[in-house]
Amino acid sequence: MRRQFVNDPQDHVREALGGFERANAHLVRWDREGNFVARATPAAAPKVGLLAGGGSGHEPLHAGFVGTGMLDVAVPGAIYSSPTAAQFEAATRAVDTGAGVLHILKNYTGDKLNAGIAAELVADDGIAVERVLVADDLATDSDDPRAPGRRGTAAVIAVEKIVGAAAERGASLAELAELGQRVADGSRTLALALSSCAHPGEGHPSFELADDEVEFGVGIHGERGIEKRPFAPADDLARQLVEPVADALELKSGEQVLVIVNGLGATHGLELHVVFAEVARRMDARGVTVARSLVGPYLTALDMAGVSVTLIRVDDAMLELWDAPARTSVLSW
Amino acid sequence: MRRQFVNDPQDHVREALGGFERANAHLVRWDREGNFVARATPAAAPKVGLLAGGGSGHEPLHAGFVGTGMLDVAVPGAIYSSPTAAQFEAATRAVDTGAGVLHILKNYTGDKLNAGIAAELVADDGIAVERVLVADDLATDSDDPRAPGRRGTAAVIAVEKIVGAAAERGASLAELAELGQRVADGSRTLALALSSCAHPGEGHPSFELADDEVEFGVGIHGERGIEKRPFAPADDLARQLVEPVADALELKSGEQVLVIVNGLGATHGLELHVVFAEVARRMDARGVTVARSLVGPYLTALDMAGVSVTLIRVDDAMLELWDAPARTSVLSW
Amino acid sequence: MVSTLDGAASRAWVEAFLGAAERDVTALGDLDRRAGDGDFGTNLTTSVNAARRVLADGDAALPAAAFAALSTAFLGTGGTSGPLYGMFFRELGKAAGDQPAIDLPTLAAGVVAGVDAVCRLGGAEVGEKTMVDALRPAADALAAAADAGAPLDGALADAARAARAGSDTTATLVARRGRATYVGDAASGVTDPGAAAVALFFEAAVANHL
Amino acid sequence: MVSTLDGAASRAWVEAFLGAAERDVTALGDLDRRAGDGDFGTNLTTSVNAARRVLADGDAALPAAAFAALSTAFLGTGGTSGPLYGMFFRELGKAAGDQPAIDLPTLAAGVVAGVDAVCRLGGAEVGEKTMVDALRPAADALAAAADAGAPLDGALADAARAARAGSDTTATLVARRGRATYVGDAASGVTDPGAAAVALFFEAAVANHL
Ligand SMILES: Nc1ncnc2c1ncn2[C@@H]1O[C@H](COP(=O)(O)OP(=O)(O)O)[C@@H](O)[C@H]1O
Ligand SMILES: Nc1ncnc2c1ncn2[C@@H]1O[C@H](COP(=O)(O)OP(=O)(O)O)[C@@H](O)[C@H]1O
Ligand SMILES: [Mg+2]
Ligand SMILES: [Mg+2]
Ligand SMILES: [Mg+2]
Ligand SMILES: [Mg+2]
Repeated sequence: MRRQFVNDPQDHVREALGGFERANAHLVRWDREGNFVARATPAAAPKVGLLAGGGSGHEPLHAGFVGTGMLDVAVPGAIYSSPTAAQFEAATRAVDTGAGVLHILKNYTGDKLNAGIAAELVADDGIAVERVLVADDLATDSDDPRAPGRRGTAAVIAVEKIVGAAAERGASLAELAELGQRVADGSRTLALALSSCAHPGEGHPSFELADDEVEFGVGIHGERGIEKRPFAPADDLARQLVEPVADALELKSGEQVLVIVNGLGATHGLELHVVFAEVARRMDARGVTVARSLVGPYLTALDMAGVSVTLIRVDDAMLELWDAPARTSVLSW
Repeated sequence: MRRQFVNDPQDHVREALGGFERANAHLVRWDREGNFVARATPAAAPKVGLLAGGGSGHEPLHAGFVGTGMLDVAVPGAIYSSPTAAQFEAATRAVDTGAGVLHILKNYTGDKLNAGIAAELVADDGIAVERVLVADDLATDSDDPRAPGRRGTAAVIAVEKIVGAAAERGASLAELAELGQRVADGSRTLALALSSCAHPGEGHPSFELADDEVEFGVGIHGERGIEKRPFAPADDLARQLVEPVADALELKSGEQVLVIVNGLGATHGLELHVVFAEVARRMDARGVTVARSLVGPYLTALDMAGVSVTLIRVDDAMLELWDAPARTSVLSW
Repeated sequence: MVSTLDGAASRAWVEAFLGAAERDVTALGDLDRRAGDGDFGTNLTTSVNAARRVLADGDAALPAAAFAALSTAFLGTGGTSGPLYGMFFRELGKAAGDQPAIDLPTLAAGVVAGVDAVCRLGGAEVGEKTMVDALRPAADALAAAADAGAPLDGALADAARAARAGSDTTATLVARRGRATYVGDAASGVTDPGAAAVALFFEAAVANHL
Repeated sequence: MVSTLDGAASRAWVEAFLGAAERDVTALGDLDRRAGDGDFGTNLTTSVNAARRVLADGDAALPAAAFAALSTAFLGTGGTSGPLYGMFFRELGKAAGDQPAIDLPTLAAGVVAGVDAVCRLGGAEVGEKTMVDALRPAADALAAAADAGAPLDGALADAARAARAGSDTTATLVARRGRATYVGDAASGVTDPGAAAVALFFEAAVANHL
């Protein structure tokens, strides 16, 4: 049976936000009324406000990326649920300095609906809002025009970092939206789970797997993936993730990528680095340069055991922005 | 059944080190011959070399703390096993600039034996070595003089950070040894597990727990704790950890502590922050200031679900060193 | 025969709706459990409680304040229904403006604008087993009554009947929007809770003898 | 009658020991499984393989090189036995220095210094069910023979007998050091593998007809 450190499951996110704020008081403040996490010290010069929001259960995303060089504000919903329109609205107002606010969203209906409503509400007061929509999850690619499109996952971190640096330098709302969308569009991800996740207070994961199978193509909400595949050695599984991603991006020899090998929650750092080593070798084999990389639990699905592999096509300008200073509780350099 | 991303379990640590080196090439290099992880760019000015070593399976410890302002070199053993004397020797030689090398060890027989032998071997060549022994685990406190003493756990991170900053400023080997031991001696930790850990390639954790019990007083190697206690809400469990630790340190109102709420592997960030919130409230109730804190998976026990709570008594001088710049793959500010 | 809705009447309508929603919340939640993801009841309860709080602070003399209270409460609630209802009620409030009492043309215009906002934001049309199946007929009925110069109370009764009828048809429809699409045929025979709540809203106007 | 050990003889001794260790590794590992944590066999195999590699690169003319190869290999191996054996062999090499051949007093001094290092670093004394129970009697035998001016081959035979006898006594002892302490009485009747491997080392000198 799964167990968690939890008091009232209904209050879990709020209690955690309280702890997060206290542990990182030099970096962030949690606005209890508006229910958003903003920088402790708002950006000094007028700059475009960067907002990212979505359901909770994915920590350290997004609040862990609030700080100089990345986000101005993160908007946390309930576990696996969209923040409300009111939260998006309050957060948008809080970080507008007159230069407008960029909404960085992962492609989920609720997030788009609520953030879109907030954008309408603040437009009444002349606050400009643009949106970057991250839809990197190759498992949900589809030719059906009526399908909701690919889900958004770990590529959002690269968007936040790169756009964050450009915003710090005074780029305009339109420039940031264009840049962010370009980063997002050049990204694809695939994930697989060795076991699913359980909600705080719940004893059982959302699905069970046989000992000899893995769930391939999972998202970040404990839903089933696209198919079951045989359990296999790490290198084999890593290749099943990275090769279709590289193919989908049509990566050519000589191109550069950012790699994110992301732990979905319960997967250990040793394992993630073993997977990354194989992903990097696959890039070598294609003549693609692993320009930068992140390996760790950055976008989790509660206590899911699994890994996602993200490739992000980057150019030198993006890399320069990636390398620019950031001070957040998770990424800092 | 537990499953992991693993190829050959015997080669797991080496494969992961290869991945770690590649993902952090700007910060570290993995010396394959000597089998240690050193800074990519050795300290420029002559300074005391800071070495920490111990078994693997605890990642990001210690390699994640190699970099400016913290360690010069980390020495990784096999999973849950001491590095060899030859590793300690090679690593010690690699980071000596003439100012001597400080061995930061957690209190385990094998680590002490092998590092001690290395110290003897390099002494033949005039390299001075001093040792800080971290023995913070209250669960293994004992009055028996023949007992091996308290185990070393997460307090080692505070030692590495504080001593690391002092070393960067040119403190002598003797000063660093004294400072580090003072930090270590003012630290205590207690941990509990909601489920034990499985080694890479193994299907079952080292022990099983009933649904209504937790393993109290666990160490970091999947061994049983000192007793079973009833499963309880997070705040209750947090108090069972923090109160004896605060009592053991005889913390008085007006004192300052560093708090480390550490995830043992599979425990989610939301949970860790819920636990931290209660730990901080307990400090408030005692009039003790939570001066700084770390909340996250810093010293893991593979995929164990559990948490450790560490309190470290600090003075202003230590805090100033804590706040000094560091550039490592895990802590960076 | 009533021809306008003042602040007190608007507030009475809103309160009657909150009471009805509270009374039926379990049944509505159950519909979402059978043809959705089951959280409609929780979401509705959150909205109802929030609306009561906001209403208490509002200006009792203004019809707009009553509708704005609903808007604020629903916009602060999760799920798909929360923001859509929130935007629907927002249009009602906007139409009312700062008038001390609103007439049928004003109300009809607000409801039509509200349904348009829901359709624009949610992308649904009539026949896709959503709240729109109750909203659109109600808006049409009000607009027709306004064009015909009909009295307000009769128009609201028409709207309530139209909303209920629209809601009832959803039981025969296959979902093409929202979470109900995931359960497919299992939802056939189940009324859409979002539509049923819309019927409750217009029926509350009638039951309240406006 | 042999009075000194040259480079070739030292190397032959070391190789005979590696062969014997390899032959008995399963049995030794099994002892650690019954009265320890079971990794003695794996540790020993690692050391044996590493020793063969280091030996191949060493100076075949120097006795010190043969012992230093063992030292390097064992110091590069995990477990408690690896570093202790490594330091034991290191003292043998240090005693041999750069002499092309070593006599009994030199060998005896090296073995005594080696056992002293093991005791100092490991903290064990005779009677605690460790490698010391075989090492100390062997050192005493060599030292006595050296004092008596005995020939080298006879002295080594004495040392081998003493080491084996000491190793055999460990079956009757209760562990007071190392991992065997954790299993307590379950280890009674089980010979200590670390001591048994020491016996193999001295027996290898005799079997090799030095
Ligand atoms: N795209 C849409 N347009 C209009 N109404 C919708 C849409 N999607 C869902 N709904 C309405 O929302 C109701 C479900 O609300 P709720 O349970 O709160 O949201 P969720 O489906 O996100 O869990 C449905 O009964 C339906 O009436
Ligand atoms: N403190 C000690 N002093 C001397 N020898 C020891 C000591 N502890 C253990 N040993 C020896 O080491 C052997 C076990 O070695 P090994 O299995 O490699 O190490 P570990 O006990 O760390 O797994 C024992 O059989 C014993 O002879
Ligand atoms: Mg629902
Ligand atoms: Mg829902
Ligand atoms: Mg052993
Ligand atoms: Mg062992």
